[in-house]
Amino acid sequence: MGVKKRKALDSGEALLSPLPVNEVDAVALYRRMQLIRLFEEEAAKGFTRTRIAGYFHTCTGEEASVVGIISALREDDYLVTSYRDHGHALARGLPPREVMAELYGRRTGSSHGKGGSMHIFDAKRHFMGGSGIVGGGIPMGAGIGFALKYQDSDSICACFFGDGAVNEGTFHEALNMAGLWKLPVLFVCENNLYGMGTHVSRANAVPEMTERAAGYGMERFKVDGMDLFEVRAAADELVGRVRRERRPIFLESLTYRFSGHGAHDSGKYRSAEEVEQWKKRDPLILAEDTLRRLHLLDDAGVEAACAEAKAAVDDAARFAEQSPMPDPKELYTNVYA
Amino acid sequence: MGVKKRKALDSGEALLSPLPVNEVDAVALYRRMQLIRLFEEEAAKGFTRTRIAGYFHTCTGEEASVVGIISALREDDYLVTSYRDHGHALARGLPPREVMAELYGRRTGSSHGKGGSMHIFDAKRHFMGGSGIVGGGIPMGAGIGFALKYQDSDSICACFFGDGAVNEGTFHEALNMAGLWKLPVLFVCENNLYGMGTHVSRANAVPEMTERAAGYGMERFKVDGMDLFEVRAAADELVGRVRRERRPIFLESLTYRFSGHGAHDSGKYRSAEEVEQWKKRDPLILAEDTLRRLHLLDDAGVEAACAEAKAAVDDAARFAEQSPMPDPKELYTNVYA
Amino acid sequence: MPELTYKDAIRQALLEEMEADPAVFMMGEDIGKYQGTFMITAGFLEKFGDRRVVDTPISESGFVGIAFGAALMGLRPVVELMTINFSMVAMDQIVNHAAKWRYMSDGQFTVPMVIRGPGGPVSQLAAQHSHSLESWFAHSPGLKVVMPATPSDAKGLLRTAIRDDNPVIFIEHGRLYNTRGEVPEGDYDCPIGKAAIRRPGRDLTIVAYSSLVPVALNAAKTLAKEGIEAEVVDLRTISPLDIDTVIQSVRKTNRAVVCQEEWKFIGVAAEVASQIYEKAFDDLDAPVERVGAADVPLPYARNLETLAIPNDQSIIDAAHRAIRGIKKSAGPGIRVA
Amino acid sequence: MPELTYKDAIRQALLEEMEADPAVFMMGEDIGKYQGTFMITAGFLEKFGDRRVVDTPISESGFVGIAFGAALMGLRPVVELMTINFSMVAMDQIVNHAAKWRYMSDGQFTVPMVIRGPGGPVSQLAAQHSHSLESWFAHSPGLKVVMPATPSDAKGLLRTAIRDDNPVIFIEHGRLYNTRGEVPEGDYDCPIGKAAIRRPGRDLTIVAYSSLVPVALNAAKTLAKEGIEAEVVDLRTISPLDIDTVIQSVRKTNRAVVCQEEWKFIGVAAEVASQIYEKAFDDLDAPVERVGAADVPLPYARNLETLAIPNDQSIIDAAHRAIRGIKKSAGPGIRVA
Ligand SMILES: Cc1ncc(C[n+]2csc(CCOP(=O)(O)OP(=O)(O)O)c2C)c(N)n1
Ligand SMILES: Cc1ncc(C[n+]2csc(CCOP(=O)(O)OP(=O)(O)O)c2C)c(N)n1
Ligand SMILES: [Mg+2]
Ligand SMILES: [Mg+2]
Repeated sequence: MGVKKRKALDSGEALLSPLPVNEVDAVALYRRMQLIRLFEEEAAKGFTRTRIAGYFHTCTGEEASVVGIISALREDDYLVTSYRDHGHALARGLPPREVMAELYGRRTGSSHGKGGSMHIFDAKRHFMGGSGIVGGGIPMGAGIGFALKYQDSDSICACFFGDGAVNEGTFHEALNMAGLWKLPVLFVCENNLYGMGTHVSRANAVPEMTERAAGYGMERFKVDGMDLFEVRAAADELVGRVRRERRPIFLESLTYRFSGHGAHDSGKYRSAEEVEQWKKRDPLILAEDTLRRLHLLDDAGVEAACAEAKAAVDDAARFAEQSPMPDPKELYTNVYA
Repeated sequence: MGVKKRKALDSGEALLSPLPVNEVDAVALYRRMQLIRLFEEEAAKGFTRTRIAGYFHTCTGEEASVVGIISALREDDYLVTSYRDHGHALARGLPPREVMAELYGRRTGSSHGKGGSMHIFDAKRHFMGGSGIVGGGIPMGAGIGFALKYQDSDSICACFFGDGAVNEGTFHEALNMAGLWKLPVLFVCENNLYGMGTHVSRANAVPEMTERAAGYGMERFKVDGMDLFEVRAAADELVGRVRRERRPIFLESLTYRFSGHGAHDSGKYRSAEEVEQWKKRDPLILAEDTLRRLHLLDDAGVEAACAEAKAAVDDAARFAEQSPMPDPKELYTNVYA
Repeated sequence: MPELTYKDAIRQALLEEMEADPAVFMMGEDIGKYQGTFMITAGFLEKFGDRRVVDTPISESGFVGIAFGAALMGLRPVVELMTINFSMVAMDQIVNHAAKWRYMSDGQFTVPMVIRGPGGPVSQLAAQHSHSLESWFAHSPGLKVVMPATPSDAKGLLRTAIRDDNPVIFIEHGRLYNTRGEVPEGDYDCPIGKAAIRRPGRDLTIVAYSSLVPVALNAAKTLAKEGIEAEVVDLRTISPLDIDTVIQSVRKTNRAVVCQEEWKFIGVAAEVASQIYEKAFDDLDAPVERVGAADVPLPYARNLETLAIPNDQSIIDAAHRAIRGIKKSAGPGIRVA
Repeated sequence: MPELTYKDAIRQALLEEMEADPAVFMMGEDIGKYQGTFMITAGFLEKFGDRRVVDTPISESGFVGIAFGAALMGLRPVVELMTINFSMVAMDQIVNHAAKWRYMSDGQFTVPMVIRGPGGPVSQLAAQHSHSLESWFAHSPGLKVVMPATPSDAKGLLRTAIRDDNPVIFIEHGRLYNTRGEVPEGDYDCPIGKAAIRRPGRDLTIVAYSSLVPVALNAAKTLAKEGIEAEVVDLRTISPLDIDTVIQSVRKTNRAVVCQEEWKFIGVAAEVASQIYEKAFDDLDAPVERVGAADVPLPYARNLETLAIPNDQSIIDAAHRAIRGIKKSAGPGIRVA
C-alpha cells in the first residue's frame, strides 16, 4: 500500500493494546461502519428509484476514515464536512431516519427537506454542515475554531475535505490563518486519490499531501484510512493534541472510494483492477479480520451486525418513503432570521 | 541583514567577476535606478499637487530588485506586475513621458489615461499590466507562461507580486498549476516585509517565503533585493534556467519600501529607526559604492546620472502637464473589441 | 436538417472550432480523461492531446485567470466550468480582470475567451448549485452573456462566441442538454446580440431565454386554445441585449410578460421591462408582467423546488394578468396561497 | 445634536457595539496596528486587544469564511473589507455560504455577521476599484444590503446591522466619509428596510441612495428654482427594499426619477422602476427615468470619470424629461453628444 504510518505513532508512543478502544466500543465502531455501508447502498437504490435526486455522493470504502475520526470526537466538538456527508452524519449519531428523509426531501429530514444530500445539518449535534462547494467549508471550519478560541472553550473542530479541495484558494487561505492564529482545528484531508476523475498526481504539483501543506506552520500526519483502528488511534492522539495544545493539526487519511464519484460516473479514469486491488483492503473486511483475530467477533456477530444495520436502514427508507413532503409554505420560511 | 544568499550561487557557481554585466551596462543599470527614484519622487509631488489621484504606490527603496530582475529579461519576454508598477514600467523601457502622462490621466499616457497609476500597460513591450487586485495578476502570469509553452516559444514570463499576495488563493492556485504543468514563469515575490501595514510575521504562519512556497514543486531562491548586482546575477541565472529548463522558479527578493504604502500611510506599523536602518542599505548607495570601488563611477559620474535622471523626469512632468485630457468620446471606446 | 441534442450541438461546435483553429484550446475540470462531466468532451483528449484539452485541478480562480492570460497572448481559450455556480469562486478574475483589461489598456489587448458550462436549476441540485447568474455578468460591462435555448443556437452561438474577440460567458442549461432540435450543417450565421421570434402572435409578447423558451412556447400553446395569440421572443443573448426586437413585438401586441428563471429582484426581467416602458410606454395597454423564481435560496425538496421556479402556469397566469390589465402584479408568479 | 462626519459615525457605532456586546468582534486587513485604512478603527486594537480586533492576512475569501464560521457559533463578526471591490474574491463565501446556511438548514443556524467597507467611485480609483456591487448582493436572497447616505444613518443602520441576526452587506461610500451631519445621541431607532423622505415635494419623486442622496438634494434645489418641487426618497437599504414609501410618493407626484451610481444595466434602478410601474402604473404621467453610470469599466482620467458617473445635471436632465413626459429616455443620463 505504501501508506506511511502516522508520525504520531512512529515517534515512539506505541500502543499497549492492538485496539485503541475497549472491546465493546471496538465492535460498536465496526457496526457503525456496517450501518454506513448499507445506508449508502440503500440510498443509491433510492436514487435509482428517483426518490433521491440532485448531486449525490456516497462514501463507500471510506467508512474507516469517517468512523475512526468522528468517533474520537467529544459531543461538544464540532464537525464540518464536504458534500460527501451521509456517512459523517451517521458516524456523528444522526438518526438514519432523519438522514434518509433528508435525501428523500421530506419534512422529517434533518433539514426538513430543504438541504438534500450535500447539505446535512444538525445543530444540536454540532454537525455544522456539508458545503457543496469544493473547499468551501474549510474557512468555516477555521472560523469555528476561531470562535472556540475566542470563547475559551476546550472543544475542537474537525474539518473534513477531499484531496481535490487542497487546490482551492480557500484551503490555502484558511490553513494559513489557522496556523497563524493557532486555531483548535483538526484538518482532515480525506485523500481518496481522485478529485472526481482526476488523480492527485494530475492535479497536484506535489501529490504528497503532507508536503503540500508545508506552508502553514502546522504539524502534519498521515494515516492508513482503510484501517479503522489505525485511524481511531491516530485520531485519539491528534484530537487530544489539538484539544490540549490549542493549535491546528493536518491529518491526511489515505482512503479510496469504491463507488463512483456521484450517481453518474464515467468510470473512465481508473481501471477495474485498481478498484479491485483496493477492495481487498475494504475497511469492513480489515476491521472484521482484526476483531475476529481478537475473538471479539465471529460469524454470528458479523451476521448480527449486518442484520442490525439492515434493519435500521430499511426502517430509515420506509420512514422516508412514508414521510410527507415539506409544506408548501416552507418555501418562504427561514430565508432570514 | 540576515539575507541568505541566493541558493544558485551558494551551490558553487561563484561569479568570476564582481559584476554580472559589463562595465557600461553596470553604470546604465545604476542610472536606471536613479531615474526610477527621481521619477517616483516627482510623481509623489504630482499627487500632492492633485495632478495625480486614485490609489498611488511608489517603489522607492525597491529599485535594485526591480531593475536587477527586469534588466535580465529579453525583449521578447513578458512581464506581469502588481499596482506598484511605475518602476517596473521604466525598467522595462517605457518612456518616462508616457508613464507620467498616464499618472496624470492624459491622452498621451501609456493607456491614454484610462488605466492610471495601478494599471500601466504596454503591449509592444510585452508589459502586460498591473493588476490592482492583490494576487490578481498571478494567474495571468501563469497563463502567459501557459501560452508560451503552447506556442513553443523560448520566451519566459516574469510575474511580480508582493509578500502580502502570497496569502491570496490565486497565488496558491496559480503556482500549483505552474508547477504541475511546468510553465516557463519566474515568480518574483517582492518581499518588502509588509503588506500595507502588516508585517509578514503577522500575516504568514510561515514567514519565510521560500518555505511558504514549498507545496508547488518548484525550486525556490532568495536574493538580497537591495543589492543591484546580486539581484542581477541571480536573475541572469534564474531567467536563463527558466528559459532553458522550461519550468517555473520561485524567487524571493528581500527588499524594503522607503515610502509609505500609498499616498496616504498611517506610518503606525513600523518605527522610524527601522526605516533608517534599512535606508543605510539604500540600493542606490550600495550600487554607487560598488561602482566607485571598481572605479566605474566618481563624483562627476554620480552627478551626471542624477542630472540626466532629473532632466528626464522634469521633461516627463512637463510633457504630462501640457498633454490634453482624453477626448470625451473615449469614454465609450474599447469596452469591447 | 439533422437533429441533434443541445448537448451534442455544443460538442459539435467545440469539435469544429478545435479542428479549425489551432489557437483554440479547452481547459476545465475533468474534461479530458474523465471524458467531461456531461460527456460533452468525450474523446477530445484522445483526439487533440493534452496540450489542447487540459484537465485542471479544482482551482477555478486560478485556471480562469490562466486562460485569461493565455487569451492576452492570442490563444482562444474555451474554459469549462463544471457548472456556472463555480464562477463565484472565480468572479474577480472574470469581472475585475478579463472584462477590464481591454478598456484599462485602451485597446492594447484583446481577450478572446469563452467561459461556458451549465447553469440553472436542473432537478433538485439545491441552493448552492442552481444559479445561472446572468444578471450579475450582464450587469458588468466588458463581458458578453449568451444563453441559447435551442440546439441550433447552442452550436451557432458557441461558434460565434469562440470566434468573438471578447470574454463571453456562455451559459448552457442542464435541463436543455437532452432536448433535440434541427441544427443546420456548416457555418450558418448566428450572431451574438440578435433575439429571435420563436412564435408569432398579436395579443401579447412573452420574452424568455434559455430553459424558459420551451416553457413559454408551451404556455403560448395553452393560451392559443383560449384564443390568446402570444408572440414568443427568445433573447438568446443577455448582453448585448436586442431590445429592438422586443420593442417591435410589444408595439404590435401592446402587452408583455418577461420571464427569467433566476431571482426576479434586480434581474434581467427588470431591465427588459424597464426598457419596454422607456421605449414603448404609450404602446402599453397594461403593466409589463415579470415572471421569475421566488426570492429564496433554491430548496432541495422536489415540491418546493417546483414551486420556486417558473413554469407554464406561472407564465399563463402572468399572461392573464397582462391581458386583463390588472394593475397590481401578484409578486412572484408562483407565490403560494 | 452633535455633528459628526459619516466616518466618525461609523466609528462610533463600532465602538459602542464593541463595548456593549462581547460577542462582537472585528476582522479585516490593517484595521488594528495600522489603525484602519481610513482611520475608522484608530485606537481599537489598543482598546480592545487583538482577540477582538483581528488584523488579517490579505485573504478575503478565507477571513470572510472564518467570520461566517464564527457567526454560526454565536459570535457577531464585523468584517471590514478594505474596499467593497474585494468582495469579488470572497463572493462564493458570501453568496453561496453565509447567505444560504440558514435556509439550507431550515433555521438551525443564524448568521449574525456584517461585511462592511467603502464602495463606489471616489476620485479616480479606476476600473478595478470603483464598484459598489449592491445590484449583485441584493439580487441574492439571504443577504441584507444597507447603503447609508448620512452620518446619522451610517451610525444607526450600522448598529442595527450588527444587532441583526442575518448577514448584512453594509456598503459605505468613500466620497461621503468626510461629510458632516447631526447624529442623535444614544440608541435612536434606525430600522433596516425603511426608506426616508429627505425632501418633500409634489411634482416629481427622485429616488436615490448613498452618495447620490446629496446629489439629488442639490438637483432638487436647482429644480425648485424653476418651480419644480421634487420629493427626494433615500432608500437607505436596498434589500429589503421599502417600495411602499416610494409608491406613496409617486402616487402623489405621478413622476419618478430613479438614480444609482453604478451601471444601469440590470441594476437597482431597473428594479425600483419596474416595481413603480407594477404598483402605480395608472398614477404615472410619464415613464420612470433611470439615472446611472455609463455602462463602461470606470476610466481613470478625471474628465472621463466625471462623464461616466451621475451628477446633479444628469438628475436634473432626467427630471426635465420626466416632467415633459418625453417618451423616449435618452439612455445613460450622461451620454456624451
Ligand atoms: C468550487 C467547485 N468546483 C467544482 C465542483 C464540482 N465537484 C464536486 S465534487 C468534485 C471533486 C472533489 O474532489 P475531492 O476534493 O477529492 O473530494 P471527493 O469527492 O474525492 O471526496 C468536484 C470537482 C464543486 N462542487 N465546487
Ligand atoms: C484583493 C485585494 N485585497 C486588498 C487590497 C488592498 N491592498 C492594496 S495593496 C495591499 C498590500 C499588498 O501587500 P504586498 O502584496 O506585500 O505588496 P506591496 O504593496 O508591499 O508591494 C492591500 C492590502 C487589494 N488591492 N486587493
Ligand atoms: Mg478525492
Ligand atoms: Mg509587501
